[in-house]
Amino acid sequence: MARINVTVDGVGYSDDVEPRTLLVQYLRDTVGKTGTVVGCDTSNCGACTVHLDGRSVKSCSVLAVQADGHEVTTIEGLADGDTLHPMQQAYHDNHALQCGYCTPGMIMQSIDLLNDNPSPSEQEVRDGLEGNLCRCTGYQNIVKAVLAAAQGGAS
Amino acid sequence: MELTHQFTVPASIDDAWAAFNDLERVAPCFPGASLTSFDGESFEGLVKVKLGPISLQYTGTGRFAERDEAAHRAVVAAKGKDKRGNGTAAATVTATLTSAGDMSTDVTVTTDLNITGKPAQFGRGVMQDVSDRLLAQFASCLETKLGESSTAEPAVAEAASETVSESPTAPVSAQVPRAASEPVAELDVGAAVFPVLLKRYAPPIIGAIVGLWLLRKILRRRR
Amino acid sequence: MIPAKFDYVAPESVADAIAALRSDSAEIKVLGGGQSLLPVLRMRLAAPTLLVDLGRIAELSGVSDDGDAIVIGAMTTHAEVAANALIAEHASVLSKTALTVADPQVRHRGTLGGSLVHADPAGDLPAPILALDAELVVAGAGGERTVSAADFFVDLFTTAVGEDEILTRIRVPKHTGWGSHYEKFNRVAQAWSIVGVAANVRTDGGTIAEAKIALTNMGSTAMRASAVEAALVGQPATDDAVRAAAASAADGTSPPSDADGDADYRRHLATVLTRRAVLAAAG
Amino acid sequence: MTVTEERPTVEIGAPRKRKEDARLLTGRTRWTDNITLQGMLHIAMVRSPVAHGTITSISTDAAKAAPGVVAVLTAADLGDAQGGLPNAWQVAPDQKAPNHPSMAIDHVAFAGEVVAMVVARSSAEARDGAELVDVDYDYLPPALDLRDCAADKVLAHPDLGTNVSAHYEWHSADHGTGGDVEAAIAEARANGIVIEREYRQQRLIPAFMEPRSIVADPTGEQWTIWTSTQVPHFVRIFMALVTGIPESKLRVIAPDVGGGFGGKLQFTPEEVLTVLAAKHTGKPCKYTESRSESLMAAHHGRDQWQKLTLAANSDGIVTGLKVELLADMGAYLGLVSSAIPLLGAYMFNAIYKFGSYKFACTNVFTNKAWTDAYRGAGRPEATFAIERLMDELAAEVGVDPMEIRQKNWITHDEFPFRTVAGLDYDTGNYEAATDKAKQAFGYDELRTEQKRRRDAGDPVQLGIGISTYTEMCGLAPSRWLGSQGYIAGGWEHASIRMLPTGKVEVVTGTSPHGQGHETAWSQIVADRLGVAFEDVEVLHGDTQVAARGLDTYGSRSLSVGAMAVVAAADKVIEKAKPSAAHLLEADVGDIEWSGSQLRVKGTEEGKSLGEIAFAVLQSHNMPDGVEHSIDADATFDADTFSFPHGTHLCAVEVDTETGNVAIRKYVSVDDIGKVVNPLIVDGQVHGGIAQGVAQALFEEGVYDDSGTLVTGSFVDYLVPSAADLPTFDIDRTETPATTNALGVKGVGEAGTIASTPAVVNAIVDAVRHLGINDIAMPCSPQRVWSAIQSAGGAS
Repeated sequence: MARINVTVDGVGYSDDVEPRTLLVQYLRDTVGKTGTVVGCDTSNCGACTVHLDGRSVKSCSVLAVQADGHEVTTIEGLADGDTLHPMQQAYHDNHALQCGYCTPGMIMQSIDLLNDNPSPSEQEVRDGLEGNLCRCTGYQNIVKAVLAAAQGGAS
Repeated sequence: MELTHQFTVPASIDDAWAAFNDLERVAPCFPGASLTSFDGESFEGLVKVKLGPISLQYTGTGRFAERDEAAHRAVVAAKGKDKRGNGTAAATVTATLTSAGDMSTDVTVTTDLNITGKPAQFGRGVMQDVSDRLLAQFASCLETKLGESSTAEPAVAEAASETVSESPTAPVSAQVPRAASEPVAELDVGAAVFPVLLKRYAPPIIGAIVGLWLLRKILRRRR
Repeated sequence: MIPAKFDYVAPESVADAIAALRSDSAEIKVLGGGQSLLPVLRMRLAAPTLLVDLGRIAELSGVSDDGDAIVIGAMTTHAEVAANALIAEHASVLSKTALTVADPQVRHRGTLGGSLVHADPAGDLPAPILALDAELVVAGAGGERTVSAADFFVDLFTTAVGEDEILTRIRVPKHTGWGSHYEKFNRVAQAWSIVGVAANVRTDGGTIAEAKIALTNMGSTAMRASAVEAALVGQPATDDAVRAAAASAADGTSPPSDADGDADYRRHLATVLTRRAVLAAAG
Repeated sequence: MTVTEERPTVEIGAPRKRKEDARLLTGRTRWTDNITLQGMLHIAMVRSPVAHGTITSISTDAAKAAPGVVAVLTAADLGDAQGGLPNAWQVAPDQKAPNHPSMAIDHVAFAGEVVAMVVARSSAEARDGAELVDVDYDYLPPALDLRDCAADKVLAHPDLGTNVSAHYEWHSADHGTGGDVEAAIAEARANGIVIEREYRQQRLIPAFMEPRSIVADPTGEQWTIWTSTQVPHFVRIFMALVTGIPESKLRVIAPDVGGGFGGKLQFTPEEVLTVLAAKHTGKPCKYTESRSESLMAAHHGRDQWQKLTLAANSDGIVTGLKVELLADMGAYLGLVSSAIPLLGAYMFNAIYKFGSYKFACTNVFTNKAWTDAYRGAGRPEATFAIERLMDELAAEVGVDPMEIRQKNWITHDEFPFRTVAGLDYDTGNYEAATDKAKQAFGYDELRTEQKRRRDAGDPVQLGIGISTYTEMCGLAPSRWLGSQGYIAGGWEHASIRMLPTGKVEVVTGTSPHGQGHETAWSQIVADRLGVAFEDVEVLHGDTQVAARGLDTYGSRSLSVGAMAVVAAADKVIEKAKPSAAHLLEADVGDIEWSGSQLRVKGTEEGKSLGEIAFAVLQSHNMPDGVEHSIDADATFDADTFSFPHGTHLCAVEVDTETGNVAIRKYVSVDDIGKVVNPLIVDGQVHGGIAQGVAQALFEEGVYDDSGTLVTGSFVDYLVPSAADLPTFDIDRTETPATTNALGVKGVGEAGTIASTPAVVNAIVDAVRHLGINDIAMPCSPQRVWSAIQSAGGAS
């Protein structure tokens, strides 16, 4: 067991974890952040995307011990009370989700994308989401939502 | 998948057959393997395979399906499984030597290979290619070894001298090139690596199976 | 899927890392960015007894100017490489290639050094390293040694880095003013390259003065397309001239056959992609 | 025939943003894997890596001794308790099927089959333990090649004696719906055109994003089973039948379910095994599969060889179509595996008027994962075949592929129309949808550009693909299903509970997993009962709440499920009338529904349903005989299918130097009848098209010659990302269905059915002048390039 100190969605946690514990398992099983989900075992699908010190990462490909001393933001840390984050709102407004399983990771990556490039072209949005798979939407409304969020200054 | 490799060595068929059976010389072509038991007809062995980020450990059993000195033909059937349940492997390896003149022998090695589980599941399409490449390396190694049969040097390995004593008609067998460690290192499947990760998880086992076969022969010689 | 159990150390210096690699744990793996290793551990295709995490060694990250070269720490991430102004100015083929690796999240974690030591023949970064004639600094118990890119990639997933050594930094000679392009061909955006071509070209008044071309996934390691390079020098940067030179792109290669393409297809692709890469680099 | 009602609608047709989104956007979700119970144990499955073999020994001692392991169970431990998994559709009287145990007993028939399970205190410990289960196999030759298997060259189940599960045929001459197809072919050989082709429908994997997960809780009086399924009601019934647990003691809940696409239309071994593990340990047990397990062991889709013979006269008027299929069932029959080809059997004639038609199919076992429903289920295969053939016929006749379709399709004034396959199409307007699509596409301009680029020998060639599809959807009329050998019906159930605070609970038997029923049903009920959209709560997916239902698949939820909701709403109004009459001091006969109130005829005086519900709650002075509830439930069974249709046009650019295909433009005009929520409909079309494009270009489940799935992760099973797909330009025409009161048709599968042939037709069209008339799916760059090389190279 290793002791780690991690800030998740603004709250500090101190826990003993096995070194083999993946960050996503730590978030789900120990911290209870079940909004972040696992969709594959090869880091292709991006469903587990969270922000680590402000940059998007696939939390299935980071060990919890690697996050020691760092800050994690999950889908559950975006909204301000009942007010959705502008990216969440854009997804809602543009029907950018159906089953919703890829949505947490997709939103976290979309925010990172706009942090990097506040006014992307459609192709830049598509390329920026290449690490996140969605089986429901054909991505069309996701792309639309991210472009709309960019217009509205969401990041 | 069936893979066939043919090559010709500059040695008589008897010399080549003997050399071929001088496993102390050819065994280094198949690193990573060790025998855990042998009862005369069947054997058990262990093969550790390290493929870049991947490490697998197969335990296997095998037996001589056929060994025909007159026809210079040997068939070994072996199968094994990964110790962490990652999959199984089985192979039937047939080696046939044919005389192609006084100082020339054609060698055909046919391997019918069946690999299951994760190394196959995550190695789309690469298996055939990599297996083929491996066995080609094996064949090339054999070719080198057997071809050295006419330039005998004093034995440098304990095992080799043992072999000589058992097989006096094989004068070529004692020689182990001084530089052996280098070419062997090139073929060191155990240390080298197959395409594995996420793109191409490859089949270490080919070398392993053939390795088991050769080791089994070593033991035969030592009986 | 969850990895099998392992011990974990995160040394804060290169010396401590090397000491850890020399410890008597049965099977030791180095954890760089982890973007290749962790999926393998999750699949349990490997079960190391000890993981040595280089992530807390500050000296392994960052990019600096060293006169005629730039020096990139091995733990510098793909995203940092792609965004770095020094690299963009003096080794643009590396910036451009880094941007094509995997996807943004992987680029935030994956490291240049990790990719190079992993030495996947379908990995993109060895090609620009070859095309820049970079030097790789490897640290071991006996100190540091420098290996040229040409000698670094030994075989499939095998480099000149020993089991108790680590790659610490990459020294890239400045290719200021050179044109560059990485032409990557794959089936879906985050897939590995079927074939990739890194072109690093210096033109002089419309004529190709120097060309360094490297190929991805055309053999067991990335490799330079020497015949193309020789044929390009002195040629005008026109479609016809480059097409003629690129025709020899597959010379001396031994590409794999897999579900994405057989060897013949790859040899053909190499010629087409080389032409496109060189024209884009020279244009 | 029902006539579509003309009612004022406020909500129906409005682009309402979804109610479901709030929890999904914020991570406040209830996926099955999120459910954790006190004392819960975790299961890891040990799966056979061998495709075909016998188990010679299983050693569990080391696993049992491993830290945290509570139990290790093999088939020997389970004994007869595991029973066998059901097949619900007998397509031929002599249909054969092997016993399908949840855990292999001694024979393994595909790589991925469960051979043991480890139950432990944590999922990591369960996985650690699973590695220690030592299983030995004797290899049997794997039966892998579909055509060889059909000829019984290698047997997938030696005990069965054959690989053929069933053979069935349908011929228009036998049903009076058309002529003799052999005669038509003979005539065409003599005086017309015969097109003969073989097409491969490659194996696909549904690849829903949420891996399957099950939690079974045996504590308390009733079992509670959470499972990531499309069909909780089926799971409840079959779990009772298989395990012997009384149905009344089983509560099955499908909480938030992350996609299905037919892939979760199944009663699975893992569901049974999780219950058996919970039974064995007396503790709640959870099983969550990994992605690689999901790809290997959840059912696959498609996988057919299609042999097609099309007869036409020299003008290109089709006189007959003969379809001979081999359908790969995989190792076992799942719930409706056997009927997937059958669901396509009546659609090969598509929107056309054919003189004769014959369908024959052989269902074949192989040593691969079993196949079953995947989005479209039989109909994409049929549509692909006919739409590809129409292009081939056009090439043969020497006319534009659009013209050949126009020559043969049913015109809008010919509806209702009985097809050569015996289905009655109620409505449709193929001309209107096609005209609209052509205009949006710039069809003529693109044809001009195509010619220019051909003439110039451009290395990048342009191709145009057409797909004018229809589908039968809204599974389904119970009588029809019964006639086809299905054991269940196709009706749907709903109930509506009027709460005294004015809120409305709508309980539906459908089980959405992304389709937005909570929103759409709210819109429908809001209009029907004159309540606010926000006041409607839709409940589903819990057999204790929605006790009756037949769940969600086959684009049935709106055209069947929502019709039950409508019927229940109408009953509520009727049921409220006596109470309203009492409250308004009027005769029941004088009470009428205003759209928001029950009123005394000819007055403005009325009571809303909420007011009535409150009065009924009080019941202080209700007359005798009035029920103390105005809640109602209702069922709906369709008389026939609905038939959405549309025209999809795709332009691709084929790089003849590399074989790469890029979609340049994609236009669809779908006619799905009345639209309840255009946002949701657009989303369904986008996603459907994407999946169909993925079949054309990217996806294929590939087995090697040892029977290992080598596309066993998302590295090799190529689900496209946003960067791999274009924007789809979608539009609609609206020809209301006449078979239900809302005039709706269903949209869940339309895009998938339509898009695959549109893309492949476009690719072939781009290179047809080089001498190419087919490229196998998925049309990878290597395949396209190789086809060009074989045809003699690019111009």
